[in-house]
Amino acid sequence: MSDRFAYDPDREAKNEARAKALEALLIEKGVITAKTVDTVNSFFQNEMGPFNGAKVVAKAWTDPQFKARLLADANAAIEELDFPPFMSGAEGEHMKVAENTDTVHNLIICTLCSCYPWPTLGLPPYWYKDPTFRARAAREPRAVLKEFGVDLDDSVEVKVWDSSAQIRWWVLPKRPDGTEGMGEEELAALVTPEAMMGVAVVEANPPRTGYDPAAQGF
Amino acid sequence: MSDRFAYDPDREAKNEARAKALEALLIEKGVITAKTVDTVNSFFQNEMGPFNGAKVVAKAWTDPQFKARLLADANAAIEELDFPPFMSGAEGEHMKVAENTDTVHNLIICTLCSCYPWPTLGLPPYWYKDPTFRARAAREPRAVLKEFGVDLDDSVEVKVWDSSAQIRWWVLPKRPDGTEGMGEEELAALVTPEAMMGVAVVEANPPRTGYDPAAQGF
Amino acid sequence: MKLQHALGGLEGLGPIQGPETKVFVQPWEKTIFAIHVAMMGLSKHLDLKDVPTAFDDEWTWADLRKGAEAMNPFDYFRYRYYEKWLGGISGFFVQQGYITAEELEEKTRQYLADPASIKTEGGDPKIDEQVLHYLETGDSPLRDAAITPAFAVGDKVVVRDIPPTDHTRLPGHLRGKTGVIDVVYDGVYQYFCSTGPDGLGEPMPIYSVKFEPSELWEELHEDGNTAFFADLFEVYLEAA
Amino acid sequence: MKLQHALGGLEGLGPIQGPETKVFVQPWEKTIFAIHVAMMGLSKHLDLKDVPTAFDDEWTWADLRKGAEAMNPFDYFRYRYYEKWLGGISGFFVQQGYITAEELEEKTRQYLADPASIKTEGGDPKIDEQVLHYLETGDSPLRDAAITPAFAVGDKVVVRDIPPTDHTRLPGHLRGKTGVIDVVYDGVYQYFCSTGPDGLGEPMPIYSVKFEPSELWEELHEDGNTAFFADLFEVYLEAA
Repeated sequence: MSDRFAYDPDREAKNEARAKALEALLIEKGVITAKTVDTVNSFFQNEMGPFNGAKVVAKAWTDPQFKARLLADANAAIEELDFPPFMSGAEGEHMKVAENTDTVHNLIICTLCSCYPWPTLGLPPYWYKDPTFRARAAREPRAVLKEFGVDLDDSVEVKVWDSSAQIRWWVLPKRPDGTEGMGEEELAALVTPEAMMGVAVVEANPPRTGYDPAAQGF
Repeated sequence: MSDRFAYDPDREAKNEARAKALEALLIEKGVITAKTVDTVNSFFQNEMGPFNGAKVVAKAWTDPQFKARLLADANAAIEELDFPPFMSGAEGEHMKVAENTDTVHNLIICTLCSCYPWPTLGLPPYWYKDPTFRARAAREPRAVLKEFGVDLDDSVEVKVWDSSAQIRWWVLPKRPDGTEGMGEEELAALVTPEAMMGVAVVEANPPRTGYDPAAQGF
Repeated sequence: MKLQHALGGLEGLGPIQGPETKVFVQPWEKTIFAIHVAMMGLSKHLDLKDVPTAFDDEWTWADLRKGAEAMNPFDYFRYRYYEKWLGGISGFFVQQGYITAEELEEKTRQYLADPASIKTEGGDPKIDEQVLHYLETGDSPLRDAAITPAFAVGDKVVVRDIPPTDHTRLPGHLRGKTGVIDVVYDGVYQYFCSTGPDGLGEPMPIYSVKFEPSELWEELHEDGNTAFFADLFEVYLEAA
Repeated sequence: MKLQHALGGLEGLGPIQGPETKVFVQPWEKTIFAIHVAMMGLSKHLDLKDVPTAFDDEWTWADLRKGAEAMNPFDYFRYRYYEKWLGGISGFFVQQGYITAEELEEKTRQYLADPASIKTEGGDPKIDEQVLHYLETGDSPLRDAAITPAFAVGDKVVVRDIPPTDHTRLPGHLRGKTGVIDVVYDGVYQYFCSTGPDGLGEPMPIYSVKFEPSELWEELHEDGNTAFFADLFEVYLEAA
């Protein structure tokens, strides 16, 4: 039978076994340690995640001068803030932030792979790595945004940023109406990874707020 | 879970049921009859198959003047022969035959779909419709031929014929050495569909000879 | 880019599977194949005299191909040849109102539960006579029209890069490439339908055009003495 | 054409699945992700001082990407993101002789039979310190070199169509297209490795280049006020 797409019926079990076997062998051979996998994952679960970017966004919403500096030189501006000292760490060495306004909406994509600013946004969600998203967002960003629930007025310019060189882009979303009284912490809790990639807007009263590692698959 | 390639576990059973259901409905609605499917399949199993092309090949091997006429105008030449009157029927209305020689080897492909000369060759085998074959045979015919077991000398020119318009191409293979005493019928039994598409050579003593409908999936 | 048009020369593919030399790898494939042949034989554009079929549409290779070209490319590569036919053809009958999606689902369920419960009986033998008549006589695209070919053997031509539409017979790997007319086929040929701005529809000359592998595939061409010939409709060609 | 490079604008695709907002959809994906991060943090090209790891190779995104670009395109689309990583990374360790294919198969079987039978213990904490150090400090490609950018903001440029090699950072949909320099990034940037005739390797300026959708996608561009910006290495650009 000619069927190159058939899968092993034990696909996931075998994937898991293979990943664990590889880990065990690499520990035996002295490449990594028994703690490496946990160390890395804890770091991304607790330290290097979208909660960092959300704080930067909240700060930019409440401090126009900081915002100006953030848009001019994201790494330098973020280093002013009270963050652990890795905001220009792996995959965030050279970041650039694009601001959504009443007249411009930004969308970041990576048609070749999955370039993503780890220190501020953490790890990319599956949809961002989906070849269908990568292919479609390049040519029909408005249609894709509509599928994500972002229905833009025709007058709004859409800017698509494809990261194929060394810069990691992300989006400063618009501050929603009805958040005038909120403090930075409260504001940060409204900001989703999707909003910082440009496929969502920030809502004043979202169904859920804050960071939930389980929702990311941790 | 993000997995657009997962298959229904009952894939084949459902395919079968759907095909049969469609047939039954089309009979009910008066589009086709209860005998249509059998009629068509019997025709391809018994009348319009590669055994016709094999006879033409055997004739061309034994009659140089017929061969010359076949290469000049395949349909007209074939009409001289003792065939049922459908050798210029569906998908064979305008055929062209390319001759393999000591210096030229021909390969027919259809990169866009599966164009194929039904009256002489019957229905195309699965490999011919395989996107991998269609893609690779266009750019690396010699490598593909080698995979099929046809190892050509560097001096032999390979001609690839891609059928995207209205002509249906097929190949007149080389008569193998050691068949000097054979008659047309015996020769025809040596000729495979693969040889008439250019991915095989005809052997004087092949492991199997003649036409086996079961081997085609009938 | 429509991937279905741009298969020729695609990089990184592995060995050809099998190769599977069967024509049908599942018995049900014979059923959908025969339905397609019957539709072609009962297509409205043929002279059907008094064939008592309820089929009242045109159906040619062009329709099947359009369906395949409209598919999600990932699905196109995921499904076997006749699975694509099954999807396209059953979709057509639903869309044209011969059957409803519910009827088809219901009958499918019924077959899954008990294949013997499906009776297939009846029908006028004239229908099958016409289907066989089509197979035996074909549907030649050759037309009788006094059109002089624009190109002669030996002429250099460039393949046009016509904007993609819902159907084309112009393979992606030839677009923009230069070749030489090798054969001017006798007569003029019509395609099954108009392909709109793509340019097919009226009778026109067709050619076999010879391309050098280095022209088509540049650095990726296979070494050796090889020539690539493509049959092309005149509308796809321009003088080089 | 390598399909992995030519995804941008591909026609005929359906809705985005889900969209699935998880980062990991199976727990084992966290394992292979962490192994990749560790390899990047232990890559030979970094200053590893006395980190007591047995890892003795370079490993960067370029290596992972090369593997993905070398895949059969049909497999590339068939497997989930981290399935490709699992295949590429375990293949690397076998190829470089850290482990044998048999060892890996045997250990995999052992895990399938009894997950608890696999003990993962030991290792020098300095290894994990270095991995964290890498995450915290990164691996900046910015280089200190006095190279004047060839292009200035507002310059019209054409994207070169460089013959494909085993790795490129030039998306297929930009090849041959004309755009305008929108940003000249400060400084010069090095890619992880040489991409040979493709042109990366030495430090060079990078740009954000603005393209009109009608230039990129011709008749298929989406209506509306839209601009497409691509970050590109200088070697991929020519004056228009």
